[in-house]
Amino acid sequence: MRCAVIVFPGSNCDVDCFHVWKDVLGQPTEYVFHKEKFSPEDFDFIILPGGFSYGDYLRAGAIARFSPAMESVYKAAEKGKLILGICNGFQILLEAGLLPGAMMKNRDLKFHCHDVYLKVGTTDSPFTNMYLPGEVVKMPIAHGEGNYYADAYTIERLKREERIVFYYSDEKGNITDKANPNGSLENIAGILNEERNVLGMMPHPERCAEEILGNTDGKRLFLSILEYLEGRVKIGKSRRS
Amino acid sequence: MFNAKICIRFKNGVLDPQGAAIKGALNHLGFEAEDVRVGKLIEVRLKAESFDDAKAKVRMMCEKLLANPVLEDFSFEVVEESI
Amino acid sequence: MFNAKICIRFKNGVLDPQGAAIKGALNHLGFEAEDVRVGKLIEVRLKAESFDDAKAKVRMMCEKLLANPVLEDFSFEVVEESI
Amino acid sequence: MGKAEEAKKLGLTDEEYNLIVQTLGREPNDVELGMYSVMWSEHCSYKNSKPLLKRFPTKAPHVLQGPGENAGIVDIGDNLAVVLKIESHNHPSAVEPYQGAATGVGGIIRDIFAMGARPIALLDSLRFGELDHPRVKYLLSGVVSGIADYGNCMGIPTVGGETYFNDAYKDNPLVNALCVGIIRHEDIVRGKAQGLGNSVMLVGAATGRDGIHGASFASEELSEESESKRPSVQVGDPFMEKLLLEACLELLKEKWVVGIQDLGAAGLTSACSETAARAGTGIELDVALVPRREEGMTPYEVMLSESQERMLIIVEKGHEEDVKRIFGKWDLYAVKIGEVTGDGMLRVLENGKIVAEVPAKSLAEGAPVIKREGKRPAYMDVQDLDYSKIEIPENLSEVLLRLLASPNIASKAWVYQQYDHTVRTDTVVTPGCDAAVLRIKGTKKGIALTTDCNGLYCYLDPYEGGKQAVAEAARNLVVTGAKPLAITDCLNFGSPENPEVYYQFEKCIDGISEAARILEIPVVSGNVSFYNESSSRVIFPTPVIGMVGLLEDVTKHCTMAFKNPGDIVVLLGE
Ligand SMILES: Nc1ncnc2c1ncn2[C@@H]1O[C@H](COP(=O)(O)OP(=O)(O)O)[C@@H](O)[C@H]1O
Repeated sequence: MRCAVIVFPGSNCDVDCFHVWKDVLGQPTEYVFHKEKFSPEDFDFIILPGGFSYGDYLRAGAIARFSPAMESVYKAAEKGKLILGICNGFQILLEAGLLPGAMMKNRDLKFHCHDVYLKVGTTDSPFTNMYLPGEVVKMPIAHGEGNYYADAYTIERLKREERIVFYYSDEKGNITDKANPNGSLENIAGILNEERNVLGMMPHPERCAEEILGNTDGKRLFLSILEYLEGRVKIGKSRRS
Repeated sequence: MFNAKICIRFKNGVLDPQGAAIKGALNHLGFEAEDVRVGKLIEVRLKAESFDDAKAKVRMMCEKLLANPVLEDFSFEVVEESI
Repeated sequence: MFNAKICIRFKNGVLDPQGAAIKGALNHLGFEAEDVRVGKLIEVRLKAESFDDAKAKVRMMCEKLLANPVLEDFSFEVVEESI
Repeated sequence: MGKAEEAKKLGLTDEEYNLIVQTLGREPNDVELGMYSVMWSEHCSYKNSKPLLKRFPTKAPHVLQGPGENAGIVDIGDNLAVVLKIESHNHPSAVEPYQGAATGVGGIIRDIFAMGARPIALLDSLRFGELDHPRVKYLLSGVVSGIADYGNCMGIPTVGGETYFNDAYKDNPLVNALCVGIIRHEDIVRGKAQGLGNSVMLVGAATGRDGIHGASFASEELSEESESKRPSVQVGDPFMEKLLLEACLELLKEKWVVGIQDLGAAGLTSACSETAARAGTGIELDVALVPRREEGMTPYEVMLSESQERMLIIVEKGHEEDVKRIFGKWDLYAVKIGEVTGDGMLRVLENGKIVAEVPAKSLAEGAPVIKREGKRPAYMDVQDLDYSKIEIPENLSEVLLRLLASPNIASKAWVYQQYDHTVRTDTVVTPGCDAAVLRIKGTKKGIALTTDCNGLYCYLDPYEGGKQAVAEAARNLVVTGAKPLAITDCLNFGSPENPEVYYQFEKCIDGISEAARILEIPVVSGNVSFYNESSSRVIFPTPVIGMVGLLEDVTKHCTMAFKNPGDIVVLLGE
């Protein structure tokens, strides 16, 4: 299944995402430079990788959304192609309006790089169908602005439509303030769009997808995508619209 | 040439972690700060046809790029540069 | 109660990478920005005996904590809160 | 004021000034004097340390590049090599911790990609005063976030380091950063300006008045005056550096690139004179062609500016447009500012008019070496600690808890969790162990990295302390399963003009050399930082050892945690 990894000038997890899809999963993978456009038919799956797209000097992801490649990403999203935004990619999806809400600086104003536990909020998605409902997984985070904010109405909707994909939790799956590394509302670590084909998440599944790195919890996210794209799973039972 | 001074603030109700940290530090130093809010100050020197044109442009800049409407409000002043 | 509006700016000659990045983005969007400088806006609500006392306190806050004298200059306005 | 007087004010001695007059056959003008004063400062010329540094063992079959270039290079097989270098940014960090540390990281990263290598890891070795002083807390948090923001934005994992607190470093913290890169043998480039008529191009950030005389600033002790004398502080722009990195690595794949050099201390003056001196050529450049950030800059200011995130590139004549195309892709400019000449002169023009003309070799390598005599410090003879007289405390559990809580022993997670240490997905052993281990994708191999030094030991006995630093670093690598390959060292000391400090310096070097020779680990690069003192105290002699080792099979690495109940525990050694 053909994957595009979008390269913004300050992307730095582009090579990591490329490596997972290409070398770990053995799928065709291409880089797309932010100045290029592409057609929605060119790829099955698009990754907006982590990094500091434009230095993140104004707000993380704010400038990236105006790039030519993003025009193609909008079109692909509309056509139902899978879009995965990781870390800075999530921030870009928010700024671009492909996902609701906004990111603020972590509440302690510090960058956080460490493993966190995540409770899987829904397995009814192209990205999480290989996880078990309510399962607790471990993934690394590495960000300074992962403090998710949205108004009460949006949060309510995200919950009702089961669009919160990952919650920061403790090892047992309790969603507590202590387990919240950045102050994110409702301990939100990742959310889907209404159509469930766009996922934004702060943790880095591509950094925990190989034995040698000591953790493979992230690999199942990519395997889920492959399962879905190859037509082995259907999703949509959570859709109430 | 025009000079715009743009202030970008968090909306009411949005928690401002930087403001809270500064308030704590100020009070620790013995100042009696009741409330601290941190925002951005963006100063832009720009070309425009007229004063009204400059104001319209600055408003567009804020709406399109400088402020995030989910979180932030903006206000600005524009002055014409004396030659 | 007094309200202070404090502007903190980089000194002249100090590189402002944020400003440069924003200028690039604005021009890319078709605005003709000649120069962009980014600073901080800090709004403090504080107790003070008098208007002069409030001004003196705000100056001290800036010097001791809010501005980094190696890189930044500050300016501020204080108004008394109408009750 | 006479020229000789002015030279003195800029930090040149009478002897040095006379040598300049003799070399030029005339009095230098202001621009030339400024250029000499920075290039002949301790920071750029190593005039106090050069003869002693020759004592290090630097050769081994696997050394592809020893000291003298931007960074050292060692072969790791599979046609791959590891590039490494450590550098200090102590004085800038003492004045402005955030930007000082950030620009230190930026500088060391440029040294690595100036060799053509992809930077893959950073380490930081930090020393501060005790944490009960508010200023120390301010320095610590500023330094750590400066390193974090720069390295994180660059996408280079900071995988290890040291953090140590002692009041010896209260006024003068140490901020050393080490960068490691990886490169294929055929891609190695060097900082040489070869080929008459080839173009000299400047790329990256525009030039401002930042850090003029920064190199001289680093070559003086810190004083009350430092605050006011300090050069305008350099602000780091990691996003610019990320663009520069990608553009340079793309450029360096081309055959027509002749040389590349980063602009660090002493800016254009140093980059031009060093690249010309290494190749035995000259460079003629016009400062009017240098893109500026500020108006009204003089040739003096342009030549001495230490604006960050700039590189000098030498390409075959006729390829200027190709360079522009590659940099344009990354929205960076590239301008031709001059060309390589055959007369050995660094000739600076302003709109075609000569404003400075000096032999490049004399600038880059001509500073007279200073021979100094060390004197064994008196304190070394009054050490009379008798272990038998130390009473054994009653409540040992309490003592243990107190020890564990002391900042020097306690976990450094507060520091390294602010650093992205897992980006690039190569970090097999993350911070918290004895050494970091990285896999090398596409091979079975891995490398292990560490920095070590115990300043107190070096103070008590500089020779033994130097030996110990090498031994500790080697042990930290070996316990992960790696074979030590090479050393990069950062020698942080007080003023070499103080005979006791000079003694410490000489003995530390001898100790390091002895251990390196016995363990067969060559020194391939390094940095000297003198004048780390204030009016009230001199730092402990602190020769930080950065070391890289090789694991033939990275899956066989070892970590320090106990694994299973019932496993046997053995204590090795005497
Ligand atoms: N400034 C720092 N940056 C990154 N990692 C650090 C830093 N300081 C300490 N560490 C990491 O913390 C761990 C413990 O450090 P340290 O206490 O110096 O180890 P030890 O004394 O056991 O060699 C190591 O893995 C080290 O790399």
